[in-house]
Amino acid sequence: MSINSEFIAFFILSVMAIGGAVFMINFTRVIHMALALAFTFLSIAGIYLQLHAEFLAVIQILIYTGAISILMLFGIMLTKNHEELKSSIAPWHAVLSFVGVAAFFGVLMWIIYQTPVISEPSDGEGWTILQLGERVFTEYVIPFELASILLLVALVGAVVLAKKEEK
Amino acid sequence: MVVTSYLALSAILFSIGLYGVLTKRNAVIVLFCIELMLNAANINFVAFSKFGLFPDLAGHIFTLFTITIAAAEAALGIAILIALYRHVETAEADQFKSLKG
Amino acid sequence: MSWINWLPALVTFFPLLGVAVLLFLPREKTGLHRFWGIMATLPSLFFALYMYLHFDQGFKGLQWFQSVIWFQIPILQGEPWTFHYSMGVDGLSLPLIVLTTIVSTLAAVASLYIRQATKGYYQLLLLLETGMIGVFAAANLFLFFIFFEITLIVTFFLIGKWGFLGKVKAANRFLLYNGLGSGFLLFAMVALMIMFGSLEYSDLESRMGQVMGQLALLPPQIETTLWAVFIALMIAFSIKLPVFPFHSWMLRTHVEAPTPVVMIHSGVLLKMGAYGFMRFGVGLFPEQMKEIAVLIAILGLINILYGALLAIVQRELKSVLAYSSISHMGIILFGLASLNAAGLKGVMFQAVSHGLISALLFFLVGCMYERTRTTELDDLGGLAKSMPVFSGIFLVGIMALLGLPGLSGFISEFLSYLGLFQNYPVIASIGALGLIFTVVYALRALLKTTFGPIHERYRLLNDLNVNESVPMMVLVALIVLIGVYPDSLGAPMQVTLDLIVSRIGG
Amino acid sequence: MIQTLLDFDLRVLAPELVIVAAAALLTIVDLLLKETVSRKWIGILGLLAVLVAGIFVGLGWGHEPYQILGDSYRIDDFSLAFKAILLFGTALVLLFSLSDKDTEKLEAESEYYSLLLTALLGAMIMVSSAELITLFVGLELLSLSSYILVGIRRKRADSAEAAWKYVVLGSVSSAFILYGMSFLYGLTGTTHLFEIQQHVAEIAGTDYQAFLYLSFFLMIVGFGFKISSAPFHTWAPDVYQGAATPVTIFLAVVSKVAAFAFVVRIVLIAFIPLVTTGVWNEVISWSFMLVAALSMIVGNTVALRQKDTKRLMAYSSIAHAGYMLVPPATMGFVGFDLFPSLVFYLVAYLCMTLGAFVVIEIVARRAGTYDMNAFAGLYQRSPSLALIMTFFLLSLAGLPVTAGFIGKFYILMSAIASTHYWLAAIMIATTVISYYYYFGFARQMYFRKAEDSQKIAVSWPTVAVVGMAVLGTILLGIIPDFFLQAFGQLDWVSGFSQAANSLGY
Amino acid sequence: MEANLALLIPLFPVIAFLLLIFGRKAFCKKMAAAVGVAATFASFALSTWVLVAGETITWKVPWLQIGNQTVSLSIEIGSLQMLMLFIVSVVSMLVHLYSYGYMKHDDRIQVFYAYLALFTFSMFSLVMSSNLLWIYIFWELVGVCSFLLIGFWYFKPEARDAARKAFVVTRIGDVGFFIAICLAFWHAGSFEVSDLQAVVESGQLTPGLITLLAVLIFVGAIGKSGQFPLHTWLPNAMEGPTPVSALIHAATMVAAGVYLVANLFFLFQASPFAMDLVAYVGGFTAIFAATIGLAQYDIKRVLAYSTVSQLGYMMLALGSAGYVAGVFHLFTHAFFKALLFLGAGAVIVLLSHEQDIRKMGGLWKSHRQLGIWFLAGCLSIAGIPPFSGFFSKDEILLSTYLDGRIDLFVIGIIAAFFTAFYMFRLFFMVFAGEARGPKADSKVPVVMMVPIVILGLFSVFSGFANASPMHLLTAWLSKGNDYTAATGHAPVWLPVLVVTVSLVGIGLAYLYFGSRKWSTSKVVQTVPRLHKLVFNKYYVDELYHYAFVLPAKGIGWFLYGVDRFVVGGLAYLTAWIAQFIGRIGSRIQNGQAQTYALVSVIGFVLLIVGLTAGRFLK
Repeated sequence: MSINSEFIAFFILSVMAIGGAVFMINFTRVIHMALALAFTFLSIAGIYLQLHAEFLAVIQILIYTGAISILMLFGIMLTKNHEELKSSIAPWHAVLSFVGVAAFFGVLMWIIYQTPVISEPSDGEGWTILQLGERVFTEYVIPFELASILLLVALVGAVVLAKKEEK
Repeated sequence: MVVTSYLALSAILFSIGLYGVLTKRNAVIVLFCIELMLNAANINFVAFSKFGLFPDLAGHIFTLFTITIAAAEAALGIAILIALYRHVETAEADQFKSLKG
Repeated sequence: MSWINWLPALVTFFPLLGVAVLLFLPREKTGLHRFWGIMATLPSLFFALYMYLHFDQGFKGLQWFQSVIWFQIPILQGEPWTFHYSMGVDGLSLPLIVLTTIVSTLAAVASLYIRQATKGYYQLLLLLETGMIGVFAAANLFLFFIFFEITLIVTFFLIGKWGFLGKVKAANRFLLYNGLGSGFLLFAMVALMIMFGSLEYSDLESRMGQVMGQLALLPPQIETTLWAVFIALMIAFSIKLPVFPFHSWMLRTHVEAPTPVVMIHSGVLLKMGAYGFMRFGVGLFPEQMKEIAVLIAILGLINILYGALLAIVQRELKSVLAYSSISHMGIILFGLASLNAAGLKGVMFQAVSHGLISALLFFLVGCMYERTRTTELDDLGGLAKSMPVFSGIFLVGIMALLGLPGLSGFISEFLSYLGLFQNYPVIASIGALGLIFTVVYALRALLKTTFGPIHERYRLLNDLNVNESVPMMVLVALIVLIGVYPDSLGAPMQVTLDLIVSRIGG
Repeated sequence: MIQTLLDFDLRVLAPELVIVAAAALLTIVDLLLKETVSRKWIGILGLLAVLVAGIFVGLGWGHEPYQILGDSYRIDDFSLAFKAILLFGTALVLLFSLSDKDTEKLEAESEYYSLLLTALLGAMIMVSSAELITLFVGLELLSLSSYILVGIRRKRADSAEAAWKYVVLGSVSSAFILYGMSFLYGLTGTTHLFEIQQHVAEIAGTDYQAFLYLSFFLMIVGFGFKISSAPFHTWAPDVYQGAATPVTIFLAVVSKVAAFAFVVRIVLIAFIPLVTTGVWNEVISWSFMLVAALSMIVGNTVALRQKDTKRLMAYSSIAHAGYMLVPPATMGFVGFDLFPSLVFYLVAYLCMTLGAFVVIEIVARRAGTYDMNAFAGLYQRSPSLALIMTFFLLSLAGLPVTAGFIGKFYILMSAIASTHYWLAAIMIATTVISYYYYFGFARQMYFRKAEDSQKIAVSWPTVAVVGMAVLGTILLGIIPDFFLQAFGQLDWVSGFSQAANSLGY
Repeated sequence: MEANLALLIPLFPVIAFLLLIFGRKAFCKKMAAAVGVAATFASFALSTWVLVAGETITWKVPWLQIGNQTVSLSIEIGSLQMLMLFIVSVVSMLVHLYSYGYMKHDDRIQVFYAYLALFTFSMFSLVMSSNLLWIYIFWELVGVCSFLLIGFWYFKPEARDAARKAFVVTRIGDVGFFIAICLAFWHAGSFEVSDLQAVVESGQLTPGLITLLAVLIFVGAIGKSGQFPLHTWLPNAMEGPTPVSALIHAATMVAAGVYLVANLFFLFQASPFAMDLVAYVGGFTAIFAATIGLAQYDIKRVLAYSTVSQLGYMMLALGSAGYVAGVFHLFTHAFFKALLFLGAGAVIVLLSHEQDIRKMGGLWKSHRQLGIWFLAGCLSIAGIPPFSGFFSKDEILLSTYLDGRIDLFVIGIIAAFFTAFYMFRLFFMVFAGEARGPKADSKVPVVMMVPIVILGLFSVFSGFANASPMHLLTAWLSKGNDYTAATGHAPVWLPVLVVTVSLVGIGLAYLYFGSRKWSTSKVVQTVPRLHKLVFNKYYVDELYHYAFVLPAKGIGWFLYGVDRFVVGGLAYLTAWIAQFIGRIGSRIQNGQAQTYALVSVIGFVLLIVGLTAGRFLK
């Protein structure tokens, strides 16, 4: 693999993304974790850019780095712990989780590296927002309409669930 | 530059997300980690759009939908968490264990 | 095809009419429940006797045969799998149907000590009768299975609601063991269905014959599957019979179930195992049966000796009878293992005869318990003083149990042993030790109950009343009839047995 | 040529459109209605919508398979049959909800009804699509609606906790499905299942097969979650227990049926080329069989320990999921028609589970507890209710002459026909174990004394629901031929082959 | 015609039985007795008629179908059977009569008569049957009647135990018989005695099989006839009413074993081993029981051991090819032993149910008539001419001698000595001297005395049935068979020896118990151990108790443990496994969503690795 700009960009972005995720795991304060994850989402937007998915990159930043992260921060604010509760997680849980996820990861990596997908990459010619929109409104119009209902449901649901008790 | 690197990245992120879901005590972070997992899947879609055996824009569209859904899901998750918080007065995920057996 | 072919169905389903009648009776009218409960068993009894009298003893195959397609399961290629509703009667089922109707009627009469929730009780009892008759009258394995399961469910409720102290546990155990047994049966049934595409008895027999005829040409898996089916069937009926080591459910059932239910259980339900062995073991798999005949003989030996030895040391009357049932079921195994005319006839005789005898004995014990409030042998004694009629009938029952000639128990025992002596004289000879042990425990039960000095508290017990003694006398009369004139029972089954024997021989 | 939605005959969408319209209408009507007006009318409106949709489904029968936009929506006998089941189930749930006096739910009653409809919509989309994005969106629509439904009793901590667990685990499972789909997409470059099928046929046997495994197993996690089969079943007991009973019924019945259709559709279209390479028999079938066996074992054994009736029924439904996985698992081996057996069991399962849950709710509402003891002496108090419950239990336990028996028999046939005797053995053994806890109800109802001697009053919609369930259970058990012939005549294969108007994308 | 008449012989008693058992409330005591006596008298008359007519009667009806074979109910009344019928009917009739006197104070006399009638029926049928199966059937039936009558006084624990013992011990023998008939059926192809005979004589059976059959049948005979080692039940059986002891346990049923061997004599003849066995068991039993009889004090037990001993004699005779001798002794013994029992019964009644001979005495003076007839019985059994016992015993010893078994002959002589000794010991203790216990004030009722007298007459004169030189019985019995082929001439000294030995025995008894010149305590002191051994019946009962009863019970308890803990434990284990899996599943369900997710992840990993790793590693 030759070292070119694409690779370097990918490398940096990957490190940022993974770094953010790892930090999220290791931080102790909740706010820090959230910020670390937001950072990861941002890096992923970079990856999208690199993959000729500019529109997605924008969306990623808007929704993830923006909306969702803020939503999460609000969530954190709204659910502050009143007191330190003793963890009731069994000690073996963390170990087993690590082992389980490591095995899972191992399986994934093994399969990914076992058979590298080699093909002629698309150059992203004509992958414009226009085309994207066109396909969404023709080929994928049904899921699109459904998604609107889904958002409506989420809206109604959030209201129903989170609205304050009426005394 | 082949798709393998992207796949590996997404695998790493997915695994970290999964690990986070399994171990993080704070319920919000758990939800956040789920988002990370979904993101990892999205990276796959986008990477396959370009580098897959049959490159196609559909991956982008799928991602678009996923992001939408993920956002809705996150919102719902927070809403449910807040509703739960009213009862339990904590956001420690390991305290939500009255139903068991 | 005339209306008369619906006779088996009529016999089977008539009790349901009683269930319906009872449905409309008020809850508290116990007397009415009893009346209708008993009345509803009579038509079946009547029709069964009619069948018995009009049975064509020379006819090979099922009489009053009626078959209707029930449902079909479509499959991708070929003929759909068809399930029939079909009923018919042959030499194997007729005696048992008659036995069932008789025992059911008597059990209904014997239910006079059931005092609570009589409405539900009689409904279940009648449902149970339908189930039992159906098991014997069915001419299709699927239908057989359904009736088999019905008896299981109904008996569960009867034990669990109206039984003695440990009834719930007993009911559970009954359910689980028998459920396991019917699980094996289910497996065998499905496998047979897949292999042969039909579960009609006649189809099964003919197709089985074809397969066995060309077994060498068929892939070896077929034979393996046949063996698996056969073993599954054997286990299923072993649990029902019960064969050591599957017997432990039955003890508790015998001890805890209410008297009429034990009468039915010991009298008829266990016989479904014997019937299954005959119909599906010997009747369907003669070749396989031949190969495991030694095993069956040995199991029979174990059953006989094990049951008898354990019966000797029991301290409680019902347990003695329960273990004695195990021992007597060993005799059925002996008959099966012999695979000849004598032995198989012995099986059928033992099924009927033990049905009558154990019904009688459990009825007696139930009547006794109502008076003495105990069945512990050490607490009993000398009842002949205050209850001479009871003691006399008990004496006859015990004598029949220990195989006294002139009573039905002897004929069946004798035929089974005789059959086994042809093939396995050594096993049969060892098994003959069981005859001694039987005497020991039977006499122990008898002597500890009715003989010896009477306890003060039993001095004023009432003897049996007419409601009790008349059914008992009917049973005694039947026991004597079979014992003295066995062909009265044996003649109808002759042709069917000959057919089976010829299949074994061929 | 690019087709647009308007190029198609949209009449086939009628059932879905009715539901969408109704869901929207319900929300609006709720806003317009005064606070004081009973929300029951909204429920009746919803019920009407479901019935109308049902009529449309009925009318849809007998046509050629038809697809819209690269199979993102398709109707065929498979989807129609499942849709009919879903509508039937939802109608019963709605009917039951109408008589359900759960004060905690009443706060958001109209939302409750509209969410039921949107959940139903998601389920309907799941059964009538052959395109990954649509399927996924449908799945999420169902899931999100269900999350809210579970948590709709906000005043109850257990409800919120159940919703929390459901949302977390559900989202994780969605992530797994999505991740699995991403690999499937990566190998085929398309989201249309039939095109995926063609590409998979090309890939089958090459090294890329490894990705197919990965994709399949990742999706299995999600599938297993949705149909609540072990080892992905863990959410079910908690959620079933925490949710309001009508919601539980919806999850146990409608959601599960939809999930089955979803699984069968994806696996049977996308992975069917693997049959040729033997992978199907060795990997896919086996994974289903293992999951099935594990579900039977876990469901039936853990249920032995349960005191809470709804929880017990949850484990029972896990076990039933195991039984129902057997036909798909063993279909690769013989020319055995998997659909009639699966669908028959699904219908039977629907009737008996729904019926049992309804009776549990009636009894528990009266006693104020879902504990098993609530059933003590039910036979003395309400004999008919006890008898009906007994009937459902017999059916659940697979005893004759009930729907459950025929259904289980049928499934057992497929297990044995495929010569997987071990699976049949586990099925039978666990069934026997299940007798213990199913008859645990009977022990309470018949063998115990009642503490409360009053009769339990049952409102007429509930009577109707129970009556339908009983009727279904009886009819399927006594005249199975009617249903079997009907199921046998359906052109199931059409659900797994290209529609006539398909152009492909 | 004749056959049908003969069929009536067992029919009368069975009718009586049915009448009595169902009409026990309706009949008064006298009526019950009348029914019984009338029925047996009718049978007696018919039997006598059959005997006089002397023609073999055969009759056969099909009874049971086994495959393609038909088992018949078949009757063949030959010489032996006629003789047996006569014996049974005579004794039975007399005992019926006597019982009215003996049992008249018992409330359940109707039942008693019913049982007696049932027994008589069974015994007749046993004798008449010419089919092994039917013989077995009635063989069992007489056993049950014996059981019922021993346990007639059910409230007495001793009677209860004795009844059980009788049934169980004879059942042990019956099992041998049972096995034999089963084997015979498959090898002879039928249960008919004649068929078996044909097969045996045509040599179709191997010698081993014949021996096996003979031995097994003999086992049955051992049980029934109280031969060693299954003799233990017979003395206990004396717990029953005395008429029962006379009829069943002296005259008829216990002789059935001997009858069986005689009836199947062809089988035994074909097997030298079986003959040896019969002879030695018989001989041993004769002396064994006789020695026990020396030291017993219960009047009925002495008689019981005497019966055992005499039955041993009969077996000895049969085993020594003395077919006629055996049957002859059976014939005479039936009368004199019944006489002795009835006499003993009279004594017991007189002494208000005292049975210990140490508490008796002096009856000769007060009840001379009874004493005379009792003496006749004693003389008869002791073998003093011209009493019947002399003739038959003489023949037995003769045939033993002729058969060349000197050891058995010597045993027989010694046993004869013991017999004389213990019988007269009994006689002297009961009748001689002064009363030592309860006084006998009343008279013996006539209904009891009449049978005693009749039997006394029989005991005195029946010996002449086969007395030299006519040998009527020999001629009678050897019709149609060659069982008496090997007879020879008796040495003159033999009868003299026998009589001498017996006289010595009587003399000794007189010295010890009659005149009481010699004291028994001295003897006891000289050989205390031996006395104790004999007094305790050689501890056979105890031996059986420890060797068979306790181990069987032990095994029973052991198996009970196995049943509960191993078999039950297995079931429990299965249930436990199911519950254990459930518990694990339940533990996993700990309420934490994260654990749930973990379970899924691990499940995923295991599934994918388990199912696909193999394919990658290939």
